[in-house]
Amino acid sequence: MNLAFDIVLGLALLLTALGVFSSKDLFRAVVMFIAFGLLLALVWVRLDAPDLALAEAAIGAGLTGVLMIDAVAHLSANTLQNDQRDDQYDHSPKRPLWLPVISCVGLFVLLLGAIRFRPEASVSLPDMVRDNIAESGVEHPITAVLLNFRSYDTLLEIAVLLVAVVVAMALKPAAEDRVHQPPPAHDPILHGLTARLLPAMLLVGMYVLWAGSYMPGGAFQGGAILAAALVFLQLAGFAVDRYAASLLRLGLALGFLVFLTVAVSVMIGGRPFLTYPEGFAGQLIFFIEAMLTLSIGLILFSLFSQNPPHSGAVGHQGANHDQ
Amino acid sequence: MIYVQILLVSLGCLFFIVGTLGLLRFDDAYSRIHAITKADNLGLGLLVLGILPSALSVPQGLKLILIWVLVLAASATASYLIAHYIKQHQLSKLPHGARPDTTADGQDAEPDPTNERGPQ
Amino acid sequence: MRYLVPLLLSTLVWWILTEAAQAWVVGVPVILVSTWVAVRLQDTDSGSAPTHRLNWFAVPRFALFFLWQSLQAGLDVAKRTLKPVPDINPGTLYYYTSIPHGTARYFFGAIVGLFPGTLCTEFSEDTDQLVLHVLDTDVDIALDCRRLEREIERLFKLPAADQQGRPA
Amino acid sequence: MTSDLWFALMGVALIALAAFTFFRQVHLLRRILAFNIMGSGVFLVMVGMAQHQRETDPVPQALVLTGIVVAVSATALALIIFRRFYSVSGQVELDEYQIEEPTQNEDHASDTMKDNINSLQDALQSDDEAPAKPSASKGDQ
Repeated sequence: MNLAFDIVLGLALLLTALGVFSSKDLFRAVVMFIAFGLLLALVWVRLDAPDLALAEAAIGAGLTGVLMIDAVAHLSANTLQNDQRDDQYDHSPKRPLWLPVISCVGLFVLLLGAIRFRPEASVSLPDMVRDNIAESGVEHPITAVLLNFRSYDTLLEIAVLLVAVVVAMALKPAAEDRVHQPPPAHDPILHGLTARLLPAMLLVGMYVLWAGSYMPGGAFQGGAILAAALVFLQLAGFAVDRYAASLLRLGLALGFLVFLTVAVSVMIGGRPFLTYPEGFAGQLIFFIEAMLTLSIGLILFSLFSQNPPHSGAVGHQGANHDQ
Repeated sequence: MIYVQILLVSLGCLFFIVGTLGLLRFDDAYSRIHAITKADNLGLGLLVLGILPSALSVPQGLKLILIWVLVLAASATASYLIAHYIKQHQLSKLPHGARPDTTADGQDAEPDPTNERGPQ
Repeated sequence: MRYLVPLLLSTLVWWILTEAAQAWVVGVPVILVSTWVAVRLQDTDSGSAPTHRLNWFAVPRFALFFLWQSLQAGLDVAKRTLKPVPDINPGTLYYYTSIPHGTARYFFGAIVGLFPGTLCTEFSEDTDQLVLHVLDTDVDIALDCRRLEREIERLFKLPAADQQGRPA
Repeated sequence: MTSDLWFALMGVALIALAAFTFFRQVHLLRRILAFNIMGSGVFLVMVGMAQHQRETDPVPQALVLTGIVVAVSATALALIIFRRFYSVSGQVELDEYQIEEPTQNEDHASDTMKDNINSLQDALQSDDEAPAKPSASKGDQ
């Protein structure tokens, strides 16, 4: 019964992906992509990975979807004024088909072979996690892996995010290019709802962060919710940009700096890099996670808001492309 | 009690299916929004009501209700935003399939006295 | 007073979310920040439109009314969908509202989409006219909207309006 | 056949399909979409294979969690670069695909690449001067 459900779910996932690939209209492809993200979140639930489901729904479907829709809107807002380019978008050049087909089939077969003839694992990672979780300072295994057993990954990840934002800022159009921006769309209903629900979003984000020590949740999911709240603020027409210059840069670096400071400062006591002193691991991890949440939220938001402005307003002009 | 719960949850799921069916069967965008918002709202309400007796504590029950209220607020606003967007860009008719009757086709026939102030 | 209601609401939401886990070390700062944000956003919000205060004692009554109406709305849509030929007769209704400009009217515009057969599509800031999309033009939707208006007036402590609406 | 294996196989299929689209499509936005789906396929394989015939494994899950966040930042960055590219060149595809007939000539290919880089550099430098066509139309609100 469960397997039957999983098979249907997997096929639906595959069909949605096919929809993304084959749809003629770009806007439709993006909508299919969002549906794909939501189905994938369901798949994570079926794979016993609620953390991934949370992150996928918030980041994979939500944030990526918003980014893509915004990009499509940008494209078609500019296309409407350059009609002569319109025919260019969906045409594939006459290139030989056999090359992609061969490489794609080859990849498929190789991957299947890799799955079929995989080596047996010599150590059992779940057992190791279970044996050591008492010392990690948190109760939720995934948080323990992220912030304690494999905290290098997380530290480097934050560094990657930071680099992404720095590049994004560097690519920002010059200031005089942006003065002629129309004021953001001000829809009273969206505005009012955002003003009233934003505190709830904050609370939920912080709750998810807090919950990460005991159950599914943590800095990544909390940060995604924070970023979503900020994106909402901007879409609803609140002038978040005003605080961008001063607050954002501080917030952006905060997570990385705090993480690095904690990692290095334990070396004074003669410990290896990135270990926590006994007894304080729980508190330190929570502190780092709180800073990471703030940092991830701000980074993801600024990756959204650093986008060059497009001439249309916030409206999703991609729908004009519908045929 | 458990049978009542099963009944409520099944009814809730049924309403979700009906909402999706409406989305597929109706052929102008506004009516589709009608179908999906109202049926899903009721469906989620019934689901929450069905799960409520199984809540372990008072805050857990309240959490379920909170989820419903938040979804309501979001779907009410989203339905308005989509409808408003369609209205502004005159996308009310979907490209394929004619409407079953054209008697009440007021959108385009009547002049709109309000000035078209959009987010443009 | 301005801080009290957001503070209480934030505390309640946090208590519900953590399921009474006594997580106040984290909770208190979070609640304070969210209260501050709520007040700040309300200040920004009341730029042009007047803000109407909610009458908290009228909330239960409105909730019951809303529950009943959403049941009706769901059943109505289900009935129309499941007919062999979808039984809809969509059209546009130009509706003159008696609710004064401000929060209450925005609330009306948003929530009318959850009531049987109505959906707000256009909102004018200057006139009292709303454009509603109705699922069935044969039903007297205007009457239902009047009822909703009266309930909202009660919810927001507005003086009862004397002006009669006239649907186009 | 367990669910985990099934989803891992779906991941394999997604990777292959996305790779095909990635090679086939020239529109950069579609390539970004395909790239994202390919990433999701990789995540599915990672978690599915680790849990196949074994218990729930937090380590690959944590890695994938990291991966999801990195993927969204990469996508965001790609989109920003795409928009920049679009606003300076007015194109949604890279130039190398607009040559009339595909040629196997090594030198020619590298020349095109150089041209591309040069034109992109020029475009980026000419930033503060006259903006290109699409961004010039920004004023016509």
